[in-house]
Amino acid sequence: HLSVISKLENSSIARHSRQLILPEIGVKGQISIANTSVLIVGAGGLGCPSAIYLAAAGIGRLGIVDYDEVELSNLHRQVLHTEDRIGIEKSASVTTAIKGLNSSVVCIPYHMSLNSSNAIQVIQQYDIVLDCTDNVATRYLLNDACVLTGKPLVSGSALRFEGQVTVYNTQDGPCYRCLFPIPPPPETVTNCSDGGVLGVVPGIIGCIQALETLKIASGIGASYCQKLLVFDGIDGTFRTIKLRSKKKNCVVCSENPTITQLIDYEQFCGSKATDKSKTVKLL
Amino acid sequence: HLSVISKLENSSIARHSRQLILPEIGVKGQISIANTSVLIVGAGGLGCPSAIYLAAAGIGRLGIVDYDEVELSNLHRQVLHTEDRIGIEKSASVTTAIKGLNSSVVCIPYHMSLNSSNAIQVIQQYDIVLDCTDNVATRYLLNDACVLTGKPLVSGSALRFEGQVTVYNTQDGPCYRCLFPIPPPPETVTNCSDGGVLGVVPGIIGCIQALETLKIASGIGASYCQKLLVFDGIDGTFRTIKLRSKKKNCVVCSENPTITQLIDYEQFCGSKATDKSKTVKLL
Amino acid sequence: MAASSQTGMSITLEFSGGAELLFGKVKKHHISLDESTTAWTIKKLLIWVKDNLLKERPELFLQGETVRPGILVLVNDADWELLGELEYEIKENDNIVFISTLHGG
Amino acid sequence: MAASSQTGMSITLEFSGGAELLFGKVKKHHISLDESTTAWTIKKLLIWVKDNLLKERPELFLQGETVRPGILVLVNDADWELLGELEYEIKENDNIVFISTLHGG
Ligand SMILES: [Zn+2]
Ligand SMILES: [Zn+2]
Repeated sequence: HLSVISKLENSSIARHSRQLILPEIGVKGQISIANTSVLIVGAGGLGCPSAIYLAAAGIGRLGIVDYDEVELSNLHRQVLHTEDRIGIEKSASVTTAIKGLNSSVVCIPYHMSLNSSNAIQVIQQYDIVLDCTDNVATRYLLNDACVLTGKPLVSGSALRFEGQVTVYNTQDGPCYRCLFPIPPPPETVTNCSDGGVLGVVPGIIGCIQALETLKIASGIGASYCQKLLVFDGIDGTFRTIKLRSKKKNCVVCSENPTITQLIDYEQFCGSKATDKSKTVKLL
Repeated sequence: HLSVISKLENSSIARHSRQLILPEIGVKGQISIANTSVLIVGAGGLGCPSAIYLAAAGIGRLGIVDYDEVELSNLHRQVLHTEDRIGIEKSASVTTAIKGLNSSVVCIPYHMSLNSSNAIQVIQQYDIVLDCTDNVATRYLLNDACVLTGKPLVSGSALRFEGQVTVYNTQDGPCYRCLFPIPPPPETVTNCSDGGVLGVVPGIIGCIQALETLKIASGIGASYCQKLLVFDGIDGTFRTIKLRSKKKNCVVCSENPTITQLIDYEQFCGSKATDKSKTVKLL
Repeated sequence: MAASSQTGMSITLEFSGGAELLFGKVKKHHISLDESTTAWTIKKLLIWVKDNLLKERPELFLQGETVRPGILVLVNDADWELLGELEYEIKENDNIVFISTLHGG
Repeated sequence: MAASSQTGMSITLEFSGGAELLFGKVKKHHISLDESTTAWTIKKLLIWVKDNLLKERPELFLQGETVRPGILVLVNDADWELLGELEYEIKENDNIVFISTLHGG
């Protein structure tokens, strides 16, 4: 755990002078940011921009979870990796990039898949979780784990020229299951490998996730709680949608939940917790 | 100049597979992107994200103009620089970052201030120009130089929690002077040093500039021509404004211009072409 | 408004997040719903959409009498859950959006 | 609409890009303009704004009878230049935005 800081060092004041003078941040907000820990799940198209801007802003501790290694086909959108790190663990590659920009951030790589047996233990060490993943099973897993541990979940997604952002499980707003109690049929889910994505679209979405996270960390509060931002990069349109409240009968976030511990999400969704293959045979 | 390519190499196909399968891009669009050259003026909060996502997408040639060196107070938003490059020329630092991600991009650093005597010569070597600068005088200079050389100008700006994007001088839309024939009084202009900026706000805006540039390069066309995108990061709102057409009496882009070569922009604006000091004494 | 109900009720339908791929890749549809003795609920609209607009594989859009899981329905930029879901009665000039949620990163 | 003009004309004013700093840092103002024998043009509105809302340094907002260079004026999300600029006649429920253009990077 982070030791709590109560004043800024001179080097931090020099580094963050341009954001310290913002009245909405100030010294108090900067200290809050430095005392915040954030877990980024997915070191890909969304995770890269989120991670670097959170590190730049002075987040105290950043955990980076990814089970994968860097490939050439990642580099069109996963801009913290480099050609000479192809084959390296993505979580380690992102950690290297963060250390280069801001060595005062405590950055912890997790080269692993999150699943029902390990997610709670990792997540409970952090204040805010970013969903930068690429598959439905992990999105339900993160939702339930964040509800069970009481953490805000800043969720982003991108495909083709489109992106979506919302913040679950904070400021009394709904969780992912309030919106989507039943997972989508596996054959309706398209991943970036099959559907394609223009790299800068997750760039935009990941940056917006970082901004929402910094607003939570500094006490301003998230804008997209109980709201969904929908971006269409071809038309250049941003639409903000007012979402439903928390559902009174939500199986996980209501007052009488039926899910009180993590379940098997690959089975629940009928799909694997990876973007590499789409369906899992249900026995 | 770039030699024109007419087919993609295998390494480019492997690298860009996720964007090649987008029907709006395809092989034809990717070849167009590879045959496009882009000049980024300003290697700061806007220039860093623009540059890295354009390089990632496979832009053929990138010119990076900046007169400044990396400082510690830049690192909260200028995320291509690193602690160990403090003191190095920003244009060289960005070039190093780009080479690491995509060595097939031809990247040319210009450690210089653009001014009336050199701007045309640099700009005429590129297809698209990105205004990632931080001062009014350079914004007028780039506008006039792009009108005189017939280049689209993808303009971004950011301050505090706000950002703006528009594309000038293309698809028959207006230029900067059509909107702002008279420069703002110097005492009304706030820069990032004085007003502050949250680093991820130029991150979002710079990414949107890169997206607009890729849409021009691939033949999709820009969304924010004759439109202004206005982002408020505190409220999380994006507003798109319909702007006026080209002005019939614009001094530079109309059919009978009175400005047919570059002028002294520091004198015209009453302010220096830097964000370091605000006003220049007019003799 | 006798004039407008005689010529039908004009509304806009939009599809995004990939849902447009089932509708000939057209994101925005201006349609007119015929005068009817029963109210035009979203339930009734979905049948109309299936019969008149849906180009392929209806199972990727509908499941039973409602939209398949993973599609959000919005009426004038608000989640349909706030408005009665299938039973919402459509009004002239309503903008109804079907968003397939994205999962990529 | 006798009732509405007796109670004045309701419009919304917004300030952004830093212009709100001259208006007590309030970005959005719901105001009511009194009934008047002459039309409420933007020219007339600017005088009203100066007298009733502007908190400090009017020269950073106005120059002569118009806004200072560098401020864009929008009426219902369209550039006022498309609508007659100072001579535009304000209507009930108009949304008028004053945006100070940004130059930072
Ligand atoms: Zn719930
Ligand atoms: Zn012009």
